Amino acid sequence: MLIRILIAASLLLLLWVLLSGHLGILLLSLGIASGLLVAWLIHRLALQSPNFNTLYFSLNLPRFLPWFFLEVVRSNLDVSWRILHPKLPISPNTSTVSTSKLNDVATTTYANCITLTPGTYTLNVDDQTIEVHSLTQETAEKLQQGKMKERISVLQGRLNTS
Amino acid sequence: MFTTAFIAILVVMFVLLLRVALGPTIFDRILAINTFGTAIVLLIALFGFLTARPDFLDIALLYALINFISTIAVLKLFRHDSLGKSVDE
Amino acid sequence: MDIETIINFSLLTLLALTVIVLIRMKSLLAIALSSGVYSFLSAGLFVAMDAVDVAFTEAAVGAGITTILLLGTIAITGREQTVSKHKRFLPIAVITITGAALIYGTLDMPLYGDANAPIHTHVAPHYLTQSSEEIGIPNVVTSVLASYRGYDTLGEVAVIFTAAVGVLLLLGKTAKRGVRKQ
Amino acid sequence: MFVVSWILLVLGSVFCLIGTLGLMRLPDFYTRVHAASIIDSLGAILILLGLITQSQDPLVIIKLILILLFMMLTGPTAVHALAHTAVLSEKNRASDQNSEHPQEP
Repeated sequence: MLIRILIAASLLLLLWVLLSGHLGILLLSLGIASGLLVAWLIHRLALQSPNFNTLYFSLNLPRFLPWFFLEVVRSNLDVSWRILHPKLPISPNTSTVSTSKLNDVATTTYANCITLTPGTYTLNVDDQTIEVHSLTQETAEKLQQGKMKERISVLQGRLNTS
Repeated sequence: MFTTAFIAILVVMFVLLLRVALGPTIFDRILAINTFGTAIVLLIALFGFLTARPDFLDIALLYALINFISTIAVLKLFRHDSLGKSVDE
Repeated sequence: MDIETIINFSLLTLLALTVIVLIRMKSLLAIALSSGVYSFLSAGLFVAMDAVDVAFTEAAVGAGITTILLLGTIAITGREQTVSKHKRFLPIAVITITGAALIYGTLDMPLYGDANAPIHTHVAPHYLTQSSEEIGIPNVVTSVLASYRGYDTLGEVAVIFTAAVGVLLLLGKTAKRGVRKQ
Repeated sequence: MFVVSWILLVLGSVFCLIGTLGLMRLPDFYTRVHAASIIDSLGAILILLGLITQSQDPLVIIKLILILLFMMLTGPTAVHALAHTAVLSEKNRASDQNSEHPQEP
Protein backbone atom coordinates (compact mmCIF):
# COMPACT_ATOMS: atom_id res chain seq x y z
CA MET A 1 0.00 0.00 0.00
CA LEU A 2 2.67 2.43 1.11
CA ILE A 3 4.77 1.69 -1.97
CA ARG A 4 1.83 2.49 -4.19
CA ILE A 5 1.22 5.82 -2.45
CA LEU A 6 4.90 6.65 -2.84
CA ILE A 7 4.89 5.78 -6.55
CA ALA A 8 1.83 7.99 -7.09
CA ALA A 9 3.43 10.77 -5.04
CA SER A 10 6.65 10.68 -7.04
CA LEU A 11 4.71 10.78 -10.31
CA LEU A 12 2.80 13.78 -9.00
CA LEU A 13 6.07 15.41 -7.93
CA LEU A 14 7.36 14.92 -11.48
CA LEU A 15 4.23 16.66 -12.78
CA TRP A 16 4.79 19.48 -10.27
CA VAL A 17 8.36 20.03 -11.47
CA LEU A 18 7.34 19.88 -15.13
CA LEU A 19 4.62 22.45 -14.59
CA SER A 20 6.53 24.89 -12.39
CA GLY A 21 10.04 24.62 -13.79
CA HIS A 22 11.56 25.83 -10.49
CA LEU A 23 13.96 23.67 -8.51
CA GLY A 24 14.44 25.67 -5.29
CA ILE A 25 14.44 23.79 -1.97
CA LEU A 26 11.32 25.59 -0.68
CA LEU A 27 9.26 24.91 -3.81
CA LEU A 28 10.45 21.32 -4.10
CA SER A 29 9.51 20.55 -0.51
CA LEU A 30 6.10 22.14 -1.09
CA GLY A 31 5.79 19.93 -4.16
CA ILE A 32 6.69 16.82 -2.18
CA ALA A 33 4.14 17.72 0.49
CA SER A 34 1.33 18.30 -2.01
CA GLY A 35 2.26 15.18 -3.94
CA LEU A 36 2.00 13.08 -0.79
CA LEU A 37 -1.28 14.75 0.20
CA VAL A 38 -2.88 14.13 -3.20
CA ALA A 39 -1.56 10.56 -3.34
CA TRP A 40 -3.08 9.90 0.09
CA LEU A 41 -6.40 11.43 -1.01
CA ILE A 42 -6.42 9.26 -4.16
CA HIS A 43 -5.72 6.23 -2.00
CA ARG A 44 -8.59 7.15 0.34
CA LEU A 45 -10.93 7.55 -2.62
CA ALA A 46 -9.85 4.09 -3.81
CA LEU A 47 -9.36 5.44 -7.31
CA GLN A 48 -6.28 3.37 -8.07
CA SER A 49 -6.90 0.32 -10.16
CA PRO A 50 -6.30 -2.93 -8.27
CA ASN A 51 -3.63 -4.38 -10.58
CA PHE A 52 -0.70 -3.37 -12.70
CA ASN A 53 -2.49 -3.94 -16.01
CA THR A 54 -2.71 -0.19 -16.38
CA LEU A 55 1.06 0.21 -16.36
CA TYR A 56 1.57 -2.52 -18.93
CA PHE A 57 -1.19 -0.99 -20.99
CA SER A 58 0.33 2.49 -20.92
CA LEU A 59 3.73 1.15 -21.96
CA ASN A 60 2.14 -0.47 -25.01
CA LEU A 61 0.21 2.66 -25.93
CA PRO A 62 2.82 4.24 -28.29
CA ARG A 63 2.36 1.31 -30.66
CA PHE A 64 -1.35 2.05 -30.91
CA LEU A 65 -1.41 5.84 -31.08
CA PRO A 66 -0.09 6.47 -34.65
CA TRP A 67 -2.65 4.15 -36.15
CA PHE A 68 -5.36 5.69 -33.99
CA PHE A 69 -4.36 9.22 -35.00
CA LEU A 70 -4.68 8.29 -38.68
CA GLU A 71 -8.07 6.83 -37.91
CA VAL A 72 -9.13 10.09 -36.20
CA VAL A 73 -7.99 12.11 -39.23
CA ARG A 74 -9.81 9.81 -41.62
CA SER A 75 -13.10 9.90 -39.71
CA ASN A 76 -12.83 13.68 -39.28
CA LEU A 77 -12.47 14.11 -43.03
CA ASP A 78 -15.43 11.82 -43.63
CA VAL A 79 -17.74 13.65 -41.20
CA SER A 80 -16.55 17.08 -42.42
CA TRP A 81 -17.32 16.09 -45.99
CA ARG A 82 -20.81 15.01 -44.97
CA ILE A 83 -21.43 18.26 -43.11
CA LEU A 84 -20.27 20.35 -46.07
CA HIS A 85 -22.27 18.32 -48.58
CA PRO A 86 -25.40 20.30 -49.52
CA LYS A 87 -27.66 17.25 -49.17
CA LEU A 88 -26.31 16.11 -45.75
CA PRO A 89 -25.83 12.42 -46.68
CA ILE A 90 -26.26 10.97 -43.19
CA SER A 91 -28.10 7.93 -41.89
CA PRO A 92 -27.91 8.05 -38.07
CA ASN A 93 -28.32 4.72 -36.32
CA THR A 94 -27.41 2.86 -33.16
CA SER A 95 -25.66 -0.50 -33.08
CA THR A 96 -23.83 -2.65 -30.54
CA VAL A 97 -20.28 -3.99 -30.64
CA SER A 98 -19.05 -6.75 -28.37
CA THR A 99 -16.25 -6.20 -25.87
CA SER A 100 -15.61 -9.85 -25.05
CA LYS A 101 -12.00 -10.69 -24.16
CA LEU A 102 -11.25 -7.10 -23.17
CA ASN A 103 -10.44 -6.24 -19.56
CA ASP A 104 -11.81 -3.14 -17.80
CA VAL A 105 -9.04 -0.77 -18.86
CA ALA A 106 -9.19 -1.98 -22.44
CA THR A 107 -12.98 -1.65 -22.53
CA THR A 108 -12.75 1.93 -21.27
CA THR A 109 -10.07 2.73 -23.83
CA TYR A 110 -12.15 1.15 -26.57
CA ALA A 111 -15.23 3.17 -25.59
CA ASN A 112 -13.21 6.39 -25.42
CA CYS A 113 -11.54 5.74 -28.75
CA ILE A 114 -14.93 5.16 -30.33
CA THR A 115 -16.08 8.51 -28.94
CA LEU A 116 -12.90 10.32 -29.98
CA THR A 117 -13.36 9.43 -33.63
CA PRO A 118 -16.13 11.65 -34.98
CA GLY A 119 -18.89 9.71 -36.66
CA THR A 120 -19.23 7.31 -33.75
CA TYR A 121 -19.74 7.72 -30.01
CA THR A 122 -20.69 5.41 -27.19
CA LEU A 123 -24.15 5.62 -25.66
CA ASN A 124 -23.90 2.83 -23.13
CA VAL A 125 -21.28 0.43 -21.82
CA ASP A 126 -22.06 -2.79 -19.99
CA ASP A 127 -20.18 -6.02 -19.27
CA GLN A 128 -20.29 -7.53 -22.74
CA THR A 129 -21.24 -4.83 -25.23
CA ILE A 130 -20.90 -1.16 -26.12
CA GLU A 131 -23.85 0.64 -27.60
CA VAL A 132 -22.67 2.99 -30.35
CA HIS A 133 -24.39 5.83 -32.14
CA SER A 134 -23.07 6.27 -35.70
CA LEU A 135 -23.63 9.12 -38.09
CA THR A 136 -23.84 6.83 -41.10
CA GLN A 137 -24.48 3.20 -41.91
CA GLU A 138 -20.96 2.81 -43.31
CA THR A 139 -19.18 3.91 -40.13
CA ALA A 140 -21.29 1.48 -38.13
CA GLU A 141 -20.38 -1.36 -40.46
CA LYS A 142 -16.73 -0.41 -40.35
CA LEU A 143 -16.79 -0.55 -36.57
CA GLN A 144 -18.46 -3.96 -36.69
CA GLN A 145 -15.45 -5.33 -38.58
CA GLY A 146 -13.57 -4.88 -35.33
CA LYS A 147 -10.19 -3.57 -36.48
CA MET A 148 -9.98 -1.13 -33.60
CA LYS A 149 -10.91 -3.81 -31.09
CA GLU A 150 -8.18 -6.07 -32.45
CA ARG A 151 -5.58 -3.34 -31.98
CA ILE A 152 -6.73 -2.66 -28.44
CA SER A 153 -6.80 -6.33 -27.48
CA VAL A 154 -3.18 -6.54 -28.65
CA LEU A 155 -2.47 -3.63 -26.31
CA GLN A 156 -3.60 -5.42 -23.18
CA GLY A 157 -1.32 -8.34 -23.95
CA ARG A 158 -2.23 -11.97 -24.34
CA LEU A 159 -1.58 -13.01 -20.75
CA ASN A 160 -4.25 -11.08 -18.87
CA THR A 161 -7.28 -11.45 -21.06
CA SER A 162 -9.46 -12.32 -18.11
CA MET B 1 -0.85 33.43 -38.41
CA PHE B 2 -2.12 33.13 -34.85
CA THR B 3 -4.60 35.85 -35.73
CA THR B 4 -6.26 33.61 -38.30
CA ALA B 5 -6.79 30.81 -35.82
CA PHE B 6 -7.81 33.31 -33.14
CA ILE B 7 -10.52 34.86 -35.28
CA ALA B 8 -11.72 31.40 -36.31
CA ILE B 9 -12.09 30.45 -32.64
CA LEU B 10 -13.97 33.69 -31.94
CA VAL B 11 -16.40 32.88 -34.76
CA VAL B 12 -16.77 29.37 -33.33
CA MET B 13 -17.63 30.88 -29.95
CA PHE B 14 -20.30 33.14 -31.44
CA VAL B 15 -21.95 30.21 -33.19
CA LEU B 16 -21.75 28.04 -30.07
CA LEU B 17 -23.45 30.78 -28.08
CA LEU B 18 -26.16 30.81 -30.73
CA ARG B 19 -26.60 27.08 -30.22
CA VAL B 20 -26.84 27.63 -26.45
CA ALA B 21 -29.57 30.20 -27.08
CA LEU B 22 -31.47 28.10 -29.61
CA GLY B 23 -31.44 24.82 -27.70
CA PRO B 24 -33.90 23.24 -28.30
CA THR B 25 -33.25 20.51 -25.68
CA ILE B 26 -31.15 21.03 -22.57
CA PHE B 27 -28.65 18.49 -23.91
CA ASP B 28 -27.98 20.63 -26.96
CA ARG B 29 -27.17 23.49 -24.62
CA ILE B 30 -24.88 21.37 -22.44
CA LEU B 31 -23.11 20.06 -25.56
CA ALA B 32 -22.57 23.61 -26.82
CA ILE B 33 -21.35 24.79 -23.42
CA ASN B 34 -18.93 21.87 -23.17
CA THR B 35 -17.53 22.67 -26.61
CA PHE B 36 -17.40 26.32 -25.59
CA GLY B 37 -14.96 25.30 -22.86
CA THR B 38 -12.73 23.63 -25.45
CA ALA B 39 -12.87 26.79 -27.55
CA ILE B 40 -11.89 28.94 -24.55
CA VAL B 41 -8.92 26.68 -23.78
CA LEU B 42 -7.72 27.01 -27.38
CA LEU B 43 -8.37 30.76 -27.30
CA ILE B 44 -6.25 31.31 -24.19
CA ALA B 45 -3.45 29.09 -25.50
CA LEU B 46 -3.48 31.04 -28.77
CA PHE B 47 -3.60 34.34 -26.92
CA GLY B 48 -0.39 33.51 -25.07
CA PHE B 49 1.38 32.96 -28.39
CA LEU B 50 -0.25 35.98 -29.99
CA THR B 51 1.29 38.25 -27.38
CA ALA B 52 4.54 36.20 -27.40
CA ARG B 53 4.22 35.30 -23.71
CA PRO B 54 3.04 31.72 -23.38
CA ASP B 55 2.82 31.89 -19.57
CA PHE B 56 -0.94 31.73 -19.82
CA LEU B 57 -0.95 28.04 -20.52
CA ASP B 58 -1.48 27.24 -16.84
CA ILE B 59 -4.89 28.83 -17.09
CA ALA B 60 -5.71 26.89 -20.23
CA LEU B 61 -4.68 23.75 -18.36
CA LEU B 62 -6.92 24.64 -15.42
CA TYR B 63 -9.85 25.33 -17.75
CA ALA B 64 -9.47 22.04 -19.54
CA LEU B 65 -10.00 20.33 -16.17
CA ILE B 66 -12.72 22.56 -14.72
CA ASN B 67 -14.85 22.41 -17.83
CA PHE B 68 -14.98 18.64 -17.44
CA ILE B 69 -15.93 18.81 -13.77
CA SER B 70 -18.89 21.14 -14.24
CA THR B 71 -20.22 19.13 -17.18
CA ILE B 72 -20.04 15.90 -15.20
CA ALA B 73 -21.66 17.60 -12.18
CA VAL B 74 -24.66 18.80 -14.16
CA LEU B 75 -25.12 15.39 -15.75
CA LYS B 76 -24.92 13.68 -12.37
CA LEU B 77 -27.55 16.07 -11.07
CA PHE B 78 -29.69 15.31 -14.08
CA ARG B 79 -29.53 11.59 -13.54
CA HIS B 80 -29.75 11.33 -9.77
CA ASP B 81 -31.54 14.54 -8.82
CA SER B 82 -28.74 15.10 -6.32
CA LEU B 83 -25.02 15.71 -6.23
CA GLY B 84 -24.45 13.67 -3.10
CA LYS B 85 -25.41 10.17 -4.16
CA SER B 86 -22.75 7.73 -5.22
CA VAL B 87 -22.70 6.48 -8.79
CA ASP B 88 -23.22 2.84 -7.85
CA GLU B 89 -26.89 3.22 -6.98
CA MET C 1 -7.41 48.56 -35.29
CA ASP C 2 -4.87 46.29 -33.61
CA ILE C 3 -5.56 42.74 -32.60
CA GLU C 4 -5.85 43.42 -28.86
CA THR C 5 -8.69 45.85 -29.47
CA ILE C 6 -10.46 43.29 -31.64
CA ILE C 7 -10.02 40.67 -28.91
CA ASN C 8 -11.37 42.94 -26.21
CA PHE C 9 -14.36 44.00 -28.28
CA SER C 10 -15.22 40.45 -29.34
CA LEU C 11 -14.95 39.12 -25.80
CA LEU C 12 -17.07 41.96 -24.43
CA THR C 13 -19.68 41.41 -27.17
CA LEU C 14 -19.75 37.71 -26.36
CA LEU C 15 -20.13 38.57 -22.67
CA ALA C 16 -23.12 40.82 -23.40
CA LEU C 17 -24.68 38.18 -25.65
CA THR C 18 -24.20 35.56 -22.94
CA VAL C 19 -26.09 37.75 -20.48
CA ILE C 20 -28.95 38.18 -22.95
CA VAL C 21 -29.05 34.41 -23.49
CA LEU C 22 -29.02 33.90 -19.71
CA ILE C 23 -31.96 36.24 -19.23
CA ARG C 24 -33.98 34.58 -21.98
CA MET C 25 -33.58 31.04 -20.66
CA LYS C 26 -36.05 29.41 -18.30
CA SER C 27 -34.34 26.14 -17.38
CA LEU C 28 -32.30 26.75 -14.25
CA LEU C 29 -29.91 23.91 -15.06
CA ALA C 30 -29.02 25.52 -18.37
CA ILE C 31 -28.67 28.89 -16.64
CA ALA C 32 -26.30 27.46 -14.03
CA LEU C 33 -24.11 25.99 -16.76
CA SER C 34 -24.23 29.10 -18.92
CA SER C 35 -23.06 31.19 -15.99
CA GLY C 36 -19.95 29.02 -16.32
CA VAL C 37 -19.63 30.36 -19.87
CA TYR C 38 -19.88 33.87 -18.44
CA SER C 39 -17.03 33.14 -16.02
CA PHE C 40 -14.93 31.60 -18.78
CA LEU C 41 -15.39 34.69 -20.93
CA SER C 42 -14.67 37.18 -18.18
CA ALA C 43 -11.57 35.20 -17.26
CA GLY C 44 -10.58 35.40 -20.91
CA LEU C 45 -10.91 39.17 -20.61
CA PHE C 46 -8.74 39.15 -17.47
CA VAL C 47 -6.10 37.25 -19.44
CA ALA C 48 -6.31 39.87 -22.18
CA MET C 49 -5.76 42.54 -19.49
CA ASP C 50 -2.68 40.67 -18.21
CA ALA C 51 -4.35 39.93 -14.87
CA VAL C 52 -3.39 36.27 -15.02
CA ASP C 53 -3.90 35.62 -11.33
CA VAL C 54 -7.39 37.10 -11.32
CA ALA C 55 -8.14 34.94 -14.33
CA PHE C 56 -6.92 31.92 -12.39
CA THR C 57 -9.22 32.72 -9.47
CA GLU C 58 -12.14 33.44 -11.78
CA ALA C 59 -11.62 30.10 -13.51
CA ALA C 60 -11.42 28.12 -10.27
CA VAL C 61 -14.11 29.95 -8.30
CA GLY C 62 -16.41 31.32 -10.99
CA ALA C 63 -16.48 28.44 -13.43
CA GLY C 64 -15.71 25.62 -11.02
CA ILE C 65 -17.06 26.04 -7.52
CA THR C 66 -19.89 28.47 -8.26
CA THR C 67 -21.36 26.16 -10.90
CA ILE C 68 -21.24 23.23 -8.49
CA LEU C 69 -22.83 25.29 -5.69
CA LEU C 70 -25.57 26.54 -8.01
CA LEU C 71 -26.23 22.96 -9.09
CA GLY C 72 -26.34 21.85 -5.46
CA THR C 73 -28.93 24.54 -4.76
CA ILE C 74 -30.98 23.52 -7.80
CA ALA C 75 -30.91 19.92 -6.60
CA ILE C 76 -32.56 21.04 -3.37
CA THR C 77 -35.05 23.56 -4.77
CA GLY C 78 -36.33 23.10 -8.32
CA ARG C 79 -35.31 23.15 -11.93
CA GLU C 80 -37.72 25.62 -13.44
CA GLN C 81 -37.80 29.34 -12.91
CA THR C 82 -40.96 30.73 -11.35
CA VAL C 83 -41.84 34.07 -12.88
CA SER C 84 -42.33 36.63 -10.12
CA LYS C 85 -45.33 38.93 -10.21
CA HIS C 86 -43.59 41.90 -8.61
CA LYS C 87 -43.55 45.23 -10.34
CA ARG C 88 -40.56 45.66 -12.57
CA PHE C 89 -40.17 49.40 -12.26
CA LEU C 90 -38.34 49.51 -8.93
CA PRO C 91 -35.61 46.95 -9.73
CA ILE C 92 -34.89 48.62 -13.09
CA ALA C 93 -34.64 52.02 -11.39
CA VAL C 94 -32.26 50.67 -8.72
CA ILE C 95 -30.07 48.97 -11.31
CA THR C 96 -29.97 52.02 -13.58
CA ILE C 97 -29.02 54.38 -10.73
CA THR C 98 -26.36 52.01 -9.38
CA GLY C 99 -24.93 51.46 -12.85
CA ALA C 100 -24.84 55.18 -13.55
CA ALA C 101 -23.09 55.84 -10.22
CA LEU C 102 -20.48 53.16 -11.00
CA ILE C 103 -19.82 54.55 -14.48
CA TYR C 104 -19.58 58.08 -12.99
CA GLY C 105 -17.05 56.70 -10.52
CA THR C 106 -14.84 55.29 -13.27
CA LEU C 107 -14.50 58.76 -14.83
CA ASP C 108 -12.11 59.76 -12.04
CA MET C 109 -9.88 56.74 -12.56
CA PRO C 110 -6.62 56.97 -14.53
CA LEU C 111 -6.75 55.73 -18.11
CA TYR C 112 -6.42 52.00 -18.72
CA GLY C 113 -2.74 51.15 -19.02
CA ASP C 114 -1.55 54.62 -17.92
CA ALA C 115 2.07 54.25 -16.78
CA ASN C 116 1.86 57.30 -14.48
CA ALA C 117 -1.15 56.04 -12.52
CA PRO C 118 -0.61 56.09 -8.72
CA ILE C 119 -0.68 52.29 -8.41
CA HIS C 120 2.29 51.97 -10.73
CA THR C 121 4.44 54.58 -8.98
CA HIS C 122 3.89 53.84 -5.26
CA VAL C 123 5.00 50.42 -3.91
CA ALA C 124 4.51 48.31 -7.04
CA PRO C 125 8.07 48.89 -8.40
CA HIS C 126 9.52 47.82 -5.04
CA TYR C 127 7.45 44.61 -5.02
CA LEU C 128 8.33 43.82 -8.63
CA THR C 129 12.07 44.33 -8.25
CA GLN C 130 12.72 43.16 -4.68
CA SER C 131 10.23 40.38 -3.97
CA SER C 132 12.32 37.52 -5.34
CA GLU C 133 15.18 38.48 -2.98
CA GLU C 134 13.04 39.30 0.03
CA ILE C 135 10.52 36.46 -0.12
CA GLY C 136 12.00 33.88 -2.47
CA ILE C 137 8.82 32.95 -4.34
CA PRO C 138 8.83 33.23 -8.14
CA ASN C 139 5.28 34.58 -8.43
CA VAL C 140 5.12 38.23 -7.35
CA VAL C 141 1.37 38.20 -6.73
CA THR C 142 1.73 35.25 -4.36
CA SER C 143 4.43 36.98 -2.36
CA VAL C 144 2.35 40.18 -2.18
CA LEU C 145 -0.70 38.28 -0.98
CA ALA C 146 1.00 35.90 1.39
CA SER C 147 3.71 38.14 2.81
CA TYR C 148 3.55 41.89 2.16
CA ARG C 149 -0.18 41.93 2.79
CA GLY C 150 -0.33 38.82 4.95
CA TYR C 151 -2.71 40.25 7.56
CA ASP C 152 -5.03 41.49 4.84
CA THR C 153 -5.11 38.02 3.32
CA LEU C 154 -5.72 36.45 6.73
CA GLY C 155 -8.81 38.64 7.09
CA GLU C 156 -10.00 37.70 3.62
CA VAL C 157 -9.53 34.02 4.31
CA ALA C 158 -11.56 34.39 7.52
CA VAL C 159 -14.39 36.01 5.56
CA ILE C 160 -14.31 33.31 2.87
CA PHE C 161 -14.21 30.59 5.54
CA THR C 162 -17.27 32.07 7.25
CA ALA C 163 -19.09 32.23 3.93
CA ALA C 164 -18.17 28.63 3.15
CA VAL C 165 -19.40 27.45 6.56
CA GLY C 166 -22.66 29.32 6.00
CA VAL C 167 -23.20 27.81 2.57
CA LEU C 168 -22.37 24.31 3.80
CA LEU C 169 -24.80 24.69 6.72
CA LEU C 170 -27.57 25.83 4.39
CA LEU C 171 -26.99 23.07 1.85
CA GLY C 172 -26.21 20.32 4.33
CA LYS C 173 -29.27 20.75 6.54
CA THR C 174 -31.76 20.40 3.71
CA ALA C 175 -29.93 17.44 2.25
CA LYS C 176 -30.34 15.56 5.55
CA ARG C 177 -34.05 16.28 5.55
CA GLY C 178 -34.20 14.79 2.05
CA VAL C 179 -32.59 11.60 3.32
CA ARG C 180 -35.16 11.32 6.10
CA LYS C 181 -37.97 11.56 3.56
CA GLN C 182 -36.73 8.49 1.73
CA MET D 1 8.95 24.66 -39.20
CA PHE D 2 7.16 27.96 -39.61
CA VAL D 3 5.27 26.72 -42.66
CA VAL D 4 4.30 23.46 -40.92
CA SER D 5 2.95 25.31 -37.91
CA TRP D 6 1.03 27.72 -40.15
CA ILE D 7 -0.58 24.84 -42.06
CA LEU D 8 -1.51 23.05 -38.84
CA LEU D 9 -3.11 26.15 -37.32
CA VAL D 10 -5.11 27.01 -40.43
CA LEU D 11 -6.26 23.41 -40.89
CA GLY D 12 -7.28 23.29 -37.21
CA SER D 13 -9.30 26.48 -37.59
CA VAL D 14 -10.97 25.13 -40.71
CA PHE D 15 -11.98 21.95 -38.89
CA CYS D 16 -13.33 23.99 -35.96
CA LEU D 17 -15.42 26.07 -38.35
CA ILE D 18 -16.72 22.94 -40.12
CA GLY D 19 -17.64 21.53 -36.71
CA THR D 20 -19.67 24.60 -35.79
CA LEU D 21 -21.31 24.56 -39.22
CA GLY D 22 -22.34 21.00 -38.49
CA LEU D 23 -23.60 22.05 -35.07
CA MET D 24 -26.00 24.40 -36.82
CA ARG D 25 -26.88 22.26 -39.83
CA LEU D 26 -27.41 18.79 -38.39
CA PRO D 27 -31.01 17.98 -37.50
CA ASP D 28 -31.04 16.72 -33.87
CA PHE D 29 -28.98 16.37 -30.70
CA TYR D 30 -27.63 12.88 -31.41
CA THR D 31 -26.17 13.91 -34.76
CA ARG D 32 -24.88 17.25 -33.46
CA VAL D 33 -22.64 15.37 -31.04
CA HIS D 34 -20.65 14.16 -34.05
CA ALA D 35 -20.11 17.74 -35.21
CA ALA D 36 -19.03 18.87 -31.75
CA SER D 37 -16.53 16.02 -31.56
CA ILE D 38 -14.82 17.36 -34.70
CA ILE D 39 -13.94 20.51 -32.74
CA ASP D 40 -12.94 18.46 -29.70
CA SER D 41 -10.74 16.05 -31.63
CA LEU D 42 -9.05 17.19 -34.81
CA GLY D 43 -9.69 20.92 -34.37
CA ALA D 44 -8.08 20.99 -30.93
CA ILE D 45 -5.32 18.52 -31.86
CA LEU D 46 -4.22 20.45 -34.95
CA ILE D 47 -4.25 23.86 -33.27
CA LEU D 48 -2.31 22.57 -30.25
CA LEU D 49 0.16 20.76 -32.54
CA GLY D 50 0.57 23.99 -34.46
CA LEU D 51 1.43 25.76 -31.20
CA ILE D 52 3.80 22.95 -30.16
CA THR D 53 5.77 23.22 -33.41
CA GLN D 54 5.94 26.97 -32.87
CA SER D 55 7.45 27.05 -29.36
CA GLN D 56 11.06 26.56 -28.32
CA ASP D 57 10.69 26.46 -24.54
CA PRO D 58 10.47 22.82 -23.37
CA LEU D 59 8.22 23.78 -20.43
CA VAL D 60 5.72 25.33 -22.82
CA ILE D 61 5.76 22.23 -25.00
CA ILE D 62 5.17 20.03 -21.96
CA LYS D 63 2.23 22.16 -20.89
CA LEU D 64 0.71 22.06 -24.36
CA ILE D 65 1.11 18.28 -24.46
CA LEU D 66 -0.55 18.04 -21.04
CA ILE D 67 -3.47 20.19 -22.25
CA LEU D 68 -3.81 17.90 -25.26
CA LEU D 69 -3.65 14.83 -23.02
CA PHE D 70 -6.29 16.14 -20.59
CA MET D 71 -8.57 17.07 -23.47
CA MET D 72 -8.23 13.67 -25.08
CA LEU D 73 -8.96 11.96 -21.75
CA THR D 74 -11.83 14.12 -20.50
CA GLY D 75 -13.50 14.97 -23.82
CA PRO D 76 -14.84 11.54 -24.71
CA THR D 77 -15.88 10.87 -21.11
CA ALA D 78 -17.95 14.05 -21.00
CA VAL D 79 -19.51 13.33 -24.39
CA HIS D 80 -20.34 9.78 -23.36
CA ALA D 81 -21.89 10.94 -20.08
CA LEU D 82 -23.93 13.53 -21.95
CA ALA D 83 -25.22 11.10 -24.57
CA HIS D 84 -25.90 8.42 -21.96
CA THR D 85 -27.91 10.83 -19.82
CA ALA D 86 -29.82 12.03 -22.89
CA VAL D 87 -30.82 8.45 -23.72
CA LEU D 88 -31.81 7.74 -20.12
CA SER D 89 -33.95 10.85 -19.82
CA GLU D 90 -35.66 10.04 -23.12
CA LYS D 91 -36.46 6.56 -21.84
CA ASN D 92 -37.74 7.98 -18.55
CA ARG D 93 -40.01 10.39 -20.38
CA ALA D 94 -41.34 7.61 -22.59
CA SER D 95 -42.13 5.37 -19.63
CA ASP D 96 -43.76 8.30 -17.82
CA GLN D 97 -46.05 8.87 -20.75
CA ASN D 98 -46.90 5.18 -20.99
CA SER D 99 -47.88 4.85 -17.35
CA GLU D 100 -49.64 8.23 -17.47
CA HIS D 101 -48.42 8.88 -13.94
CA PRO D 102 -45.60 11.33 -14.40
CA GLN D 103 -43.28 11.19 -11.45
CA GLU D 104 -42.65 14.26 -9.42
CA PRO D 105 -39.08 15.43 -9.99
